[in-house]
Amino acid sequence: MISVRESIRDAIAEEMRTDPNVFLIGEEVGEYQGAYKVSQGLLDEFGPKRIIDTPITEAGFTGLAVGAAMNGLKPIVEFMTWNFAMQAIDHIINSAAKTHYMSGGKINVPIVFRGPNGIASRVAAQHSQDFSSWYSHIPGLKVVAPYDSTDAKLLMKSAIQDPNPVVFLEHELLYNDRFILSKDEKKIEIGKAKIYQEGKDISIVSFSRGLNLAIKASETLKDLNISSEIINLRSLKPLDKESIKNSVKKTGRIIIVEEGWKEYGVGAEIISIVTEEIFDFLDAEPIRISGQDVPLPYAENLERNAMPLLNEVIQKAKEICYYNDKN
Amino acid sequence: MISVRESIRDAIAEEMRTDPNVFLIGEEVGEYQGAYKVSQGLLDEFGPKRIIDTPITEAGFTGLAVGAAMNGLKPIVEFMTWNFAMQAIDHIINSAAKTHYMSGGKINVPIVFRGPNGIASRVAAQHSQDFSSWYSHIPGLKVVAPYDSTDAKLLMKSAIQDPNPVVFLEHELLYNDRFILSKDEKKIEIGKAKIYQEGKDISIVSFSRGLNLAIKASETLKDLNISSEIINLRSLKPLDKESIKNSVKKTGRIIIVEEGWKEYGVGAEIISIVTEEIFDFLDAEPIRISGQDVPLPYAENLERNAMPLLNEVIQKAKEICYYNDKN
Amino acid sequence: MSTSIEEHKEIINLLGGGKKLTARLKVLSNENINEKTVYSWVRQGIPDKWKVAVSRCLLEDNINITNYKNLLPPGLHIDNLFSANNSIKIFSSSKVLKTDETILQNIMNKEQLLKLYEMMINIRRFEEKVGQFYSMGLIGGFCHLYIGQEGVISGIEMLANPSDCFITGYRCHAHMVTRGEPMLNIFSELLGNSAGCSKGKGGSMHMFREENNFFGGHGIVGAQVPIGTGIAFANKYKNKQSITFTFFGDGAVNQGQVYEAFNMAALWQLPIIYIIENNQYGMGTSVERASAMNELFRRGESFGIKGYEVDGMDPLSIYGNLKQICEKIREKPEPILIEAKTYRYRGHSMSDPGKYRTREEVQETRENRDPIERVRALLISKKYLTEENIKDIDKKAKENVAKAAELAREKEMPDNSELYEDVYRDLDI
Amino acid sequence: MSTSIEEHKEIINLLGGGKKLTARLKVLSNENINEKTVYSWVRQGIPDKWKVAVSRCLLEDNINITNYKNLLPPGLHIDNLFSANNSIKIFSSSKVLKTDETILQNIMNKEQLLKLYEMMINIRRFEEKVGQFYSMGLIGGFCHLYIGQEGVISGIEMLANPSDCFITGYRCHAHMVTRGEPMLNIFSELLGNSAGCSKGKGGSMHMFREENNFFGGHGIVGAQVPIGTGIAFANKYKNKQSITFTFFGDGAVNQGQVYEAFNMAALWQLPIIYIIENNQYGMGTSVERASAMNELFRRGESFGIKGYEVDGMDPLSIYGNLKQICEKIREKPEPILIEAKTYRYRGHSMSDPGKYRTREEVQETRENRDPIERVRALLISKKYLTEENIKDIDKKAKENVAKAAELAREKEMPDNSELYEDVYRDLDI
Ligand SMILES: Cc1ncc(C[n+]2csc(CCOP(=O)(O)OP(=O)(O)O)c2C)c(N)n1
Ligand SMILES: Cc1ncc(C[n+]2csc(CCOP(=O)(O)OP(=O)(O)O)c2C)c(N)n1
Ligand SMILES: [Mg+2]
Ligand SMILES: [Mg+2]
Repeated sequence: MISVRESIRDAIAEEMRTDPNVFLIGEEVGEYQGAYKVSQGLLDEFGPKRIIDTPITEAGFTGLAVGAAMNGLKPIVEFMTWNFAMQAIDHIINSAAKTHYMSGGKINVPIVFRGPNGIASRVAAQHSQDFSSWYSHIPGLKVVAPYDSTDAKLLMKSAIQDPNPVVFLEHELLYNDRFILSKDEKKIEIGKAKIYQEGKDISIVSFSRGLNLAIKASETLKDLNISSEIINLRSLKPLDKESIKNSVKKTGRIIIVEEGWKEYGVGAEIISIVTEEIFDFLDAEPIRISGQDVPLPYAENLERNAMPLLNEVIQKAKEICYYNDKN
Repeated sequence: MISVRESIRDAIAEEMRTDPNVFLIGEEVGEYQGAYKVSQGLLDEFGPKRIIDTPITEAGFTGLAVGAAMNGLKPIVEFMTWNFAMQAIDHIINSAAKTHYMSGGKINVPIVFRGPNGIASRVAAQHSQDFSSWYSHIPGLKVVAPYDSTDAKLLMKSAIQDPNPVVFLEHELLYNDRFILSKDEKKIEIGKAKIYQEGKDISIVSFSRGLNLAIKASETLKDLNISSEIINLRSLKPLDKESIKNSVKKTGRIIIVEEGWKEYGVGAEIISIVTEEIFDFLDAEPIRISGQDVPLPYAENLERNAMPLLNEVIQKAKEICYYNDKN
Repeated sequence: MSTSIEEHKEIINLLGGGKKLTARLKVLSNENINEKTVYSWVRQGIPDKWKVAVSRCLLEDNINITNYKNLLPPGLHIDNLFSANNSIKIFSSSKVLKTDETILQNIMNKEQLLKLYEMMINIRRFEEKVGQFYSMGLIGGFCHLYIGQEGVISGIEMLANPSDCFITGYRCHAHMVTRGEPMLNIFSELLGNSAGCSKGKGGSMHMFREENNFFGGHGIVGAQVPIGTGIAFANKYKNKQSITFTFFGDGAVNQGQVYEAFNMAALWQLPIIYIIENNQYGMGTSVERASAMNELFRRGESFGIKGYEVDGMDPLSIYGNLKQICEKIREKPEPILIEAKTYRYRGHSMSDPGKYRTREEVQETRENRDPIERVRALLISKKYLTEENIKDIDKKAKENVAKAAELAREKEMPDNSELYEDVYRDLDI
Repeated sequence: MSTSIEEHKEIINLLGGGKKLTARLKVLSNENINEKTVYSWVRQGIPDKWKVAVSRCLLEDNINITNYKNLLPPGLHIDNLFSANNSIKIFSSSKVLKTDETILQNIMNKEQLLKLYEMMINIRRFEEKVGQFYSMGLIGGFCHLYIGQEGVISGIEMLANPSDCFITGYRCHAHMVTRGEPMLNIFSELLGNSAGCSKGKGGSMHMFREENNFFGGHGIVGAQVPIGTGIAFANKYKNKQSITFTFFGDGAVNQGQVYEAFNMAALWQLPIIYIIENNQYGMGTSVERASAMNELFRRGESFGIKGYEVDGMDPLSIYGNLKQICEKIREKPEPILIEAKTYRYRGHSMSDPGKYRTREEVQETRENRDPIERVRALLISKKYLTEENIKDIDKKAKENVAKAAELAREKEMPDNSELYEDVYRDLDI
């Protein structure tokens, strides 16, 4: 068993050992060992030339990393959290994602942008935003969101090896979670989802920490004789449409679970894909379970209620499976 | 007949005449009369105290305007184009949209962010992004996207009067278009769509310049005896779900036309609303017609093909209306 | 040419009078010019031969030469002067402010000193209690204490007008206290209950007291700098006689938006005082590792903003030096940059392991530079108070804090319906 | 104590020797100290009485006092010196560089001058043709011409190594030309056809020539500054002997990310030259209306970056002054800021009505400061070329440009399938 935190670190270390052009840059990644300790030990092994502490200047060091990538290096940019990446978002979009196209393929920007995304615990609105649908909207970016340690490790390795800019969305509340590293999987291709659990009555699609809810819900549903197929998206862009559609063709029903805001969120895209492309396979309306559309509040009870709730998932699943409690 | 450009200007001028706390700030809004001439003449009337030319510092002047709004003024912030607002997006989201909530309602930020959004003509990827779905994802923001002169004028007046931050998405390629100002409408409430044209076979939902396509398509469809109901969304947040649903309940079919990227775009949200909430009323799969998922290219033919095409709208409408060309 | 003689007289005055000018000209020229000769210029005007040298003196003093017609001989442009032998240096007008200890000790009367002391001790006791609550698990998320830095805000509050405006980052509890928010509400916010100053929605980093012009409490490092600049902008727009005190850290000082704000504030001469609370570290990064040029008070120079360094551990120095500066700004708005050298005794936030500095460094500062101790000692040495009196004050502060804290614990959590309130303000119809 | 006498000798030397030091001390002290006395210090050491005054001189010259032990008498801290009577000013090390005309005129040999001239005339003819194509409706979108500014890039190209790196904003055609991109490809890009250097996908603002280290062509004002800093970072990382020339405008100079980049470049001593092409306007806004402190070469001071102003209308001055600076940087990497005072004759872009300046202003600059004229005149006056020769060169340039332009018009539009190419680079498997 290994934590998600360590898996990310290990992936970075392995790639840094293989490729001298890979380096890590961000606030407090070196001497402080990372604000969330993801880079623990890396300064010791790789030294300050490759583990670079920056001033608090997100736009600046992101632009700098993009420039370094254009000039042959492979930067990994840590945002202390993705909230602070808004300072630098122009470089992620305009400098990193669009340059390969605008240069007619001459320049490429092999870079990984990473850090915790979405809610943490009790840090309130400015520190809790989920940027999944924003980045996934942008052609030229790849976007991944690991759930467990296998995802984290193998997706990070693929991200570093990728010649394109990759947005790597971690989750602070998963860092400590420990999982067994898969022995079967040696590589995860960006753009491929994983069927986390096979099932036949309903497809529950999720990513990142949303999986926890999906899994818990499926357990309860199982007791009600509803068999759930759980899809761990892993990549949000490119999105593995085929896996989603194949699952829904089988089950006829779909629920998307995400922690971020519902309106214009990730679930909307997934619903649109299945309804546009395999409408006739749907036996019931597709459903989104998501965070509430409010800035995340600080108070414990409010924060809890702002997140997607297990009960909601179960309730909605029962509804669209026409499960009758009186049965 | 009056152009969209003049309508926006007139709305600003009228509000500035009524409320001395309203001012306009941005790059080249004063002496240069606006990069796209929207503020033409305003410096003359209101002087440099209220029509403020800034240095090229989007983050800075946006933050400054937010501060001024917190302290009792009502700024209108012009972004030369919305592409440049990425430099300032942290202030739009974290400082403007979230503060009312984070302060428990103590502080409010009455501010309008405006400028041309989406494609212009031949300016390539960095200058052509459509930010509609991004801003609409954010609770605490209101987002509007006018199509014609009535929309532009009345929505701008509502936006300035609104005690909340409003993102006002103009379209450069509509600035010159001239429309008759509606005599019936005196005020447009933010959050209300307009049934641009009634119809019974298919709902075509669009906003901003997408309306042009919708209207043209409906004309061809009419010749084929397909009657389209056209909805001009006007507001993207809050979204007028009721109007959309009522229309689809009637027609059973929906096409969304937007110029922006399809994946994680505006259409996805609208599809999700109708499929989640009135699934049983749908007689065919809902369809998105959008810009291609590529950074906008410069070359004329490529640019043209990157935009949503009239033919696509017509073709898809015929398909979901089961119209048979051989008829 | 009588006007030009008048001007020349003015110039000689500006340059410190005949004697000083003579000496300066000697250095500049290496010629042995006579003092009397220079004095004679007051009546006869500066002879052509010496005009260039005089201009260079004006330049050195940052005096605008172009104000004076005919000073530069024909064919000579001001640029030439700058270059000359490529050796003329350009002066900065920033300074380190050190004020004589004896002046400082007499800068406040008894009443003021007492108020200052109480303010600081209240902040400290408050923050200590917060730390305690945090350790007990009653407070969640991030929590940044102000312990050690009390002198900065307190020194300023002693000179601020009620109409002055304040804004800072996430390290904002002290500012709430000094701006008059009842401690009950601040504790409640930290506990996330319904009596919180932000109804429990903001937490430690997002606190506001708009009725006393405290505009928060901002979680994004550096964001408060343009926002504060906008608050000052609005004051000038509305012709309000108000200074905006905008606080940020030595880490925040590298954020680009700070300089965008500096430029606009200088361009539009806004009534604002930027205060860098240089507590030596931004999280775990020392100033030296983050800032190439770490005389932070000079960070405004490139944008035409004068900067002053003051001892932030001495509220009397803050008070004395800023009082003068504020008076000037109230007369004629302009932005000023202050670097207050200070120190935080606690970790960056409650979860900071603090391995980036030694215990000794913290200990030494506490022992030798503590702002509260400094004022306490002064109160005693001036015989304004006895040790006994002080103990009473401390006790009262402690009790007040404890009472507010306990009361806060009794408040109820916010109603669940609050989740959906305050996303938008209703239209006033 | 013999070491301290050695040190004192060194100090006196550093301060310009006994004579100069005497004069300086007189000013500082107002005492009439004797020159001989000061000279005697070289053997006997500086007496305690004078150590403070000497320290102040060191300070004025930006010499690090802490290098010298025992210089400051006990009880005196360096801070006190800064403050003293609050009047010591801190020096900047930025300068306006003016080089003697006669030096400049001999700085290049015939071959070099010729090359320089050809480079500039090629750029100008190229841009004129672009303007023509634009007016004919053959080019779409924004299009920013470099006419008037040719001296800047050309002066630099004359001294750059092939391995040096370049990056600029949207006003990038000239940089493509001097970096060796065939004009056919640039014209093609502007016409949006398949032979374009960016396959017609980038247009006027987005051009790159990576094989010669030209990294674009960027549309977002200021964004190229951190990117350029990253290019320099990579060169240092890879131990490449390469300087990165990062160009931006007087408008871009107010973008915050510029200062974030400055700080990192100074902190990490990156081999980079920032070049502000100050053409006096950012779109319709003059420098004075945009920049509070408009000695733009000093914009790096607050971040520890030395700045120099040069005449950007004189490619020889650019070449001469930057050559020296580059040599230093190649030995020991460090960032340097250059303000090249230049001027654009045309509008900001092709659609600029240009009401923010007078025709006369443009005319005057064209007539008196044109970089091409300047070099042409020099070539003639040095008898390197006759008027006739020059006409031939001009004609050839015109023909070359015309040929490339016409060829470009014959190219086909990109294949429609290109729309979907180059969004992602394929994985190398
Ligand atoms: C834009 C942004 N980047 C990073 C952070 C994370 N962060 C919070 S506080 C802090 C250090 C700030 O240090 P300083 O400005 O010196 O203030 P101090 O904490 O010492 O008062 C950092 C990096 C943030 N909140 N916002
Ligand atoms: C971030 C951003 N803001 C605004 C613009 C619009 N814009 C393009 S060029 C320009 C003026 C830049 O002036 P300057 O830096 O002096 O360069 P010059 O055009 O004079 O070469 C502006 C405002 C932009 N492209 N990017
Ligand atoms: Mg600090
Ligand atoms: Mg310019």
